[in-house]
Amino acid sequence: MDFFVLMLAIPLVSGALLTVFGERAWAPNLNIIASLGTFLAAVGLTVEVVANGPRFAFGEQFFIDSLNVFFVALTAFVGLTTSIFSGPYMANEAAHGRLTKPRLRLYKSMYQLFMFTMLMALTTNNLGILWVAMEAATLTTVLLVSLYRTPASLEAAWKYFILCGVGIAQALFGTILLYFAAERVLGETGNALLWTHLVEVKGQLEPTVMALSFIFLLVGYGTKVGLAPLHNWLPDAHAEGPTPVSAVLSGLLLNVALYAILRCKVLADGAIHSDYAGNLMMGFGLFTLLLAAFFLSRQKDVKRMFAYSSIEHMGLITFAFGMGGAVANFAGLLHMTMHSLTKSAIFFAVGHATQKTGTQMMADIRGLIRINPLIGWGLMLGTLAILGMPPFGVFASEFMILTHAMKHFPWATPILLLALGVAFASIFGKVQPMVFGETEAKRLPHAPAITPVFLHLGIVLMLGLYIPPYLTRWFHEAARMLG
Amino acid sequence: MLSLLPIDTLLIAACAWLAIGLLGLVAPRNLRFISKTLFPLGALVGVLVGLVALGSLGEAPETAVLVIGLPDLPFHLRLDNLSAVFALLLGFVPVGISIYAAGYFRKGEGTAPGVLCLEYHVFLASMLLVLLADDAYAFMVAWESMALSSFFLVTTNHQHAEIRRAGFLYLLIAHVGAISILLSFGVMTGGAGDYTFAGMRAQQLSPFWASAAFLLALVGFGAKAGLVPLHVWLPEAHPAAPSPVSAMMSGVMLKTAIYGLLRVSFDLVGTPLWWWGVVALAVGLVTALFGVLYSTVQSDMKRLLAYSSIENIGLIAVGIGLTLIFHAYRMEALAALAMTAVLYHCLAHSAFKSLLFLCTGSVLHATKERSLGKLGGLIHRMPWVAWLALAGVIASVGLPPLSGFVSEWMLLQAFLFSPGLPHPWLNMVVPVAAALVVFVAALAGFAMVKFYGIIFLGQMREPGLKDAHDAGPWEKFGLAWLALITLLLGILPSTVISRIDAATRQLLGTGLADKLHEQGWWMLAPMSPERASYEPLIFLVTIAATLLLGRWLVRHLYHGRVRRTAAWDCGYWFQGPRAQDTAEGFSQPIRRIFEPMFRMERHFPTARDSKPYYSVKVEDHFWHWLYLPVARLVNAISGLVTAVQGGRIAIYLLYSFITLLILLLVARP
Amino acid sequence: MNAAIPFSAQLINLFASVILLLAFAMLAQRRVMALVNLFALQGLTLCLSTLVVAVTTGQTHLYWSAGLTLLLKALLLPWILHRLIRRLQVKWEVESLINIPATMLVGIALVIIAFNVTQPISELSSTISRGTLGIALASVMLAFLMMITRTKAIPQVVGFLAMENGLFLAATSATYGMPMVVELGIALDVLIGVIILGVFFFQIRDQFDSLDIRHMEKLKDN
Amino acid sequence: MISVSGFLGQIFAIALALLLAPLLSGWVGQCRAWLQSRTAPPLLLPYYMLHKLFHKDVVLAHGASSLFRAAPFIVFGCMVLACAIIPSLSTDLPLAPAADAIALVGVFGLARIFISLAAMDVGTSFGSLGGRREMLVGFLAEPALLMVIFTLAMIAQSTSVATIVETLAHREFVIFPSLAFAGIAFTMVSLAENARVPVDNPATHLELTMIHEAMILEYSGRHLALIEWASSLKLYAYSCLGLAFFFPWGIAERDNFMALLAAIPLLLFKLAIGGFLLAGIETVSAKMRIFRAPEFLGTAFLLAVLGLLVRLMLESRV
Repeated sequence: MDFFVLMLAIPLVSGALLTVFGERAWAPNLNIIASLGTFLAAVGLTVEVVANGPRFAFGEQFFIDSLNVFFVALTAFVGLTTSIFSGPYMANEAAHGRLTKPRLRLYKSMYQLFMFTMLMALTTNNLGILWVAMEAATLTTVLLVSLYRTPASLEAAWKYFILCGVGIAQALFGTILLYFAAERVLGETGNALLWTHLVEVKGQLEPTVMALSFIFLLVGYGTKVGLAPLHNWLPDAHAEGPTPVSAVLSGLLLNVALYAILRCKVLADGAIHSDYAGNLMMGFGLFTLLLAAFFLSRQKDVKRMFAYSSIEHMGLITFAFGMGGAVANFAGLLHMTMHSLTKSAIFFAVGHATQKTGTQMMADIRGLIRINPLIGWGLMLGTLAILGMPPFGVFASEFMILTHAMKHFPWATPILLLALGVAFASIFGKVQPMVFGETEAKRLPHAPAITPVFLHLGIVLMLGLYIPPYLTRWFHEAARMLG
Repeated sequence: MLSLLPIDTLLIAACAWLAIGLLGLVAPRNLRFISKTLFPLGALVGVLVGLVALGSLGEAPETAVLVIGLPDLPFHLRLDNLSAVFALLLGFVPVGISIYAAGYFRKGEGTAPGVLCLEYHVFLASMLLVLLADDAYAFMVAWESMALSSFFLVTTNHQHAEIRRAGFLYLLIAHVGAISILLSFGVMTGGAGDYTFAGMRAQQLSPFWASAAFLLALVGFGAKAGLVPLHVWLPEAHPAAPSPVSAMMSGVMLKTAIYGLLRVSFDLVGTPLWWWGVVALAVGLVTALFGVLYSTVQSDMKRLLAYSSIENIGLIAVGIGLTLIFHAYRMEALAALAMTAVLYHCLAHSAFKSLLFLCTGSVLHATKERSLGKLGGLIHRMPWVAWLALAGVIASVGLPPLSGFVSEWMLLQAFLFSPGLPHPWLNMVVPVAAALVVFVAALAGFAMVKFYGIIFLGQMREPGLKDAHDAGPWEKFGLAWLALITLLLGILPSTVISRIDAATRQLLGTGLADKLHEQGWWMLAPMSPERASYEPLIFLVTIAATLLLGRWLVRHLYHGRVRRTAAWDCGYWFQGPRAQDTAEGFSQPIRRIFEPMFRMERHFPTARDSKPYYSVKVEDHFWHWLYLPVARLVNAISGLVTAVQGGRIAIYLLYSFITLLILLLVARP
Repeated sequence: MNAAIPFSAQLINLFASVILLLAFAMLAQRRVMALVNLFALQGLTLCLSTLVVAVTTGQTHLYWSAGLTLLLKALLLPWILHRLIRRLQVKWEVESLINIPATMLVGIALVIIAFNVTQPISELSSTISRGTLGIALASVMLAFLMMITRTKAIPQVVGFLAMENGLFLAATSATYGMPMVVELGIALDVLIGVIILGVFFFQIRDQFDSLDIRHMEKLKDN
Repeated sequence: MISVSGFLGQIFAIALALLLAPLLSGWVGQCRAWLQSRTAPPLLLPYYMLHKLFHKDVVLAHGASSLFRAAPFIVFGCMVLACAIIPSLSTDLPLAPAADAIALVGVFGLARIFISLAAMDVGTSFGSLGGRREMLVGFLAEPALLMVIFTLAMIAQSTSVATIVETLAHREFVIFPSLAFAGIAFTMVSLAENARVPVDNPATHLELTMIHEAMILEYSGRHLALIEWASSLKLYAYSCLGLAFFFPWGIAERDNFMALLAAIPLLLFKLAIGGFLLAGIETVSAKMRIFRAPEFLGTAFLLAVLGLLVRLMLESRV
């Protein structure tokens, strides 16, 4: 059977199954097995695409090239590790009485459906379907964020829904404008929203329409990426949802939204013949980075703080893609990978830590390294990695972004460094006392899953020192595709 | 035929250190295995590094490219004479520290021994990589790994809040410095995008950008070295760390920063401008003066040493500044003299400061006390440590015939022969700088007498000190090793200089060795014997001969009778340990003379106090003038920024609405 | 002058203007039931305008989308909202953060902006309804404004749905509709969204004893 | 290579220093007594003192450590080395290259460190007080002395004491204003370094003012003898240094034994004058409060720096 079909079908079917049978004892295992299946299918697909080049599926509705197959692989991988992590995590939540069985069922089914929507958004060739998948991803995660049904989680979910709903409505307007522009070139063949067709005629698209369209798309999908000042939903949703959800939100959903912007940027660049789209993205990126950095220093809730850190990194990545060019795009892609892996690892560690201590307030969490050295070290190393300390891979990409900026946009470098410096001081100053120090330990009913944390960190560490040649080739090709 | 180049051997050594560290994780709680097997193994690797470095001095540079690194920028490595000098230091000094550490670490103190072993050896390996790195990425990776591993070492006893705070401050400033270094590298590539050092050398920078690169490097490496005003982490982190770690940081790690500064200013950035030297000189002088003044008023023995390290780094920076000035004016002979002084002081400081820090470690283990006010009289209980510490003290004060004097002597010589600079203004300022250097050296004497006298001499200030015990055999060996290095560096300057001269020649084109070879190995006369000379061995022999002869004569002509009795009590019955000077009391004259330099909080007893007491707290001005304002500023900005997140959804929607409107109205292509 | 414009285009323009008018009316409406009714009316107008476009251009899928609009936006969603309002016993009055006249003034400014922005695009348009894109953008923005100014959850959601109406208008009038699969997807998303919101309303009322979103301002940083 | 006559000259210089140093102390004491209209002690009193002290038992405090016992020998050794380097009779000394002027200051510094540490060793209140005051004087006096030496070294283009003296002795008689500054500074430093009024008073045991005496309170017997001898050697060394720097005429230059012999009377004469002047200064000035000492030495430091600057500004072409 086709790897691609498998990859989409497994989460969809298992999501449906879990909706029905989610309260059975084997349900958590099904969640993991389904994620594993998705991951294996994604690996198969990746191998296939890397070996044979881009391919279509379902007519021309789906298109897998080296750019999105990379996101697909990443998404499936983090999806797998998160499902592994969420097994004991959710069991502990249930044991603490924070979640009932129906909620657990909802969690698992929505998790699979969420994976499905993301994979669909990544692989679709149709920009309209992309929008639909993004909206669907919002809907599934709204349910996940409000899983605890506490006032705070409801508030967060409400804000998430409204803000992202409105945001994504702008993206739809942008898509319509894009279609409008495309139709004039491609005619009413129904192919006018297919990216592969659009990219062939991108030079003929009407620049004014494309500029307007890109504004709407950037604001729309940018809301989901968390670009300031459209980011306001993000810290709430991350802080109040269950930690596995925070991990996939930060690690995957933001990437997918950014991916959508990137696809559109290629078209806008082709049409406008100037750095218009790039400049907009650089502006947004820098502003986001700076704002998020200053947000960090006043955080009290650990998950909220790391949510802001995600905003910060998304700003940096947006800036990198805004700069454009092979090196910056490469660096951006690399940074996205590193951020996904590292941030989800951090959320895993944070999840266990908050469960152990029963609070998300950083002031009340102390001495993790005593409670459980692996969690403590995981959080510490993850934090250092996300802050861009070598030899972790985040540094590699930051190094490339910074050096590229120094070469082409020297004025931006001080801003970048100021933001990175402030972020370092804020985050590290708060995490260090959490990890170190004295505490009273408490045992959890279910042993935490630490493997994902160190698996992620191990990969990040390896990529900081050595990026295998095939990965480099793959990244290069993807970067070239972005122009 | 398998032939290993020195650079390969060093790389293997770095890997060996990493492997030893990882072995520590195999049995993280097995203290015996780790301390008695792994640490000595690490010391052996250190010997290897030192010998290889020694052997490669004077040879042509060797390069290597590894497979790891960035796709377009794999790790480039290069072993040249400058790296070799510092690798020499990195090889031999840690031998003493590692052996000492084998006997030092105990059960149940902070981090598990296995983790500690990993951090320690990663620290060593990353320092070696810093020295070998030949491109910006490899350098930064090694540099930050060094910062990171040392941070974890500093926070070994992380249950104390002030140690955590110290660690945080340390890593923060290290990170800021690293950012600055990265920027400096960026400037030096000159937009060519070639981040190998070879590429930087090939760039011809305009004076403006060259200056920018130099100043950024000065800030970056200064943050690591502890140049004022980026020194604040140093007196916090050194006392916080376990003593072998403090020794390693102060003795070895600070030198990597000096290495970096030398590498950038003399190798990468191109021809220096004269005023760079003035900047370095001024910063160095302020640092040295600041360090020594604060070191005299400290009451914590490790803080005292930490400030003393700041002072020494300041002196090294003065030397670098002087070298830069001479080099810029093409007075290469004097530049070579100053450069040799810098390199020599790096070697010397590395050995004697490690020695002193290790001595504090032994004192700490024996007494559980770090505060000078609770020590005293330890020479009776710990004679080994006391006498070896004395060697460190004398070297650190810069007195003949030990190592510190040699470098200070050469530095002063360089100063003295500076007239003739083509810049009249400089001509005036440089000798005054020399006066300040002398002043610093003399004040260092005050600090060190205080350090030694209050810890080891006098009566025991606390009854618990009676149970103090001397260091164990491992520790003794470590101390003796470092003391031996100090002594050898002190009495064989000519031999050492003719080895390290290769680095000077590499950077400046000329060296001292030719002149030295004309004279005997026992004599150090960098210009000519008529102008200045110093023969430490003869010096030592003369004093020793007089001493022994005098003693023999006195015994022979008179007698050797000794009676023991109580000390003279001046007619006052109470002559307990409390009657001695306290640490605060000892430094009272300094506080009084240099009052404006300190930020002091004093409490004086009054006649009506039911429990009269005196207390004095000396704080750093920079903390209040520079760091707190910056922190407050960041906090204020962040207060403004967080107002954005007010919780009201309507406002959030308004943001996105306004963003959209602005983009539609303003940002049109 | 208008003689150059065919009748169908005039009709479309008329419907578009009605939609804009309804958007203003919704912005000004103080009562929640009437708001929902206005929304239903807007949906109906949208359906009619789509129908006109379908008849004029002969695009079959536009009939489908007209039907879909009628079903979803004129009937199903208003019905769901009515039920919700009755079940939740929402108060009739709608509170606004800014007073109505001020809102209207801002609204007019928005319309001007929207027309200005879309001006160059309308010039390019080859479709029969060139001016409607501006109206569509204007109604999207007015709906946005309504979401900003309303303090209760239900009017906010109505604003959200009205925004979709505006988008739909843009899609049909400017481009003769999106591809069918996309439109179906969008419709499905909107439907699911409203259902989820409906569930939310009950939860919010359970937790906060009110549907006033001003209770939901706890999560903040300052 | 070291010639035999050079070697003999060196031995002779050391022997002379050992012999003459107590005499100089005695002479100063006698002059002081005369000037203050007291009955003068015998000129050879220091010798009797040394002999007596050597004969006495050493009375050690219980708290005294090995460092306490070693310190007098080390201090004595340092002073002998200093006297060996300073050209009192001849500039042709085999030991001269062992230490130049900077190292000479180092020798004094080494002695100071040991005597201060020894003072702190027994752990009495006076000991540490003395040690701290000694270091206080030291850290101000040492730079001043070095600055004086720097000025001279710049004139001579050398830091070797012998070369400096040779250069100065051979110059035409030109008035160097820098030398005047340096001379005054040197005098002030010498007073402080040798525990003389106005900084210290060798004849007092008043706790508020004493520096040197506070440090050696616990010493007795041969230890005290060595320290006293070392003190007088130090006075001798400083005197010879001053004479060599500022009145270098008559110091022999070649390894010529006759010139060496001829230099002796001249040296004695100059020392006698110097000692008398020292006694005069001590008589006319009053002992300062201890915290005036930094000002006094600061002035000396300033004068020395000024001398250096004057040298650079006015005389750089001379």
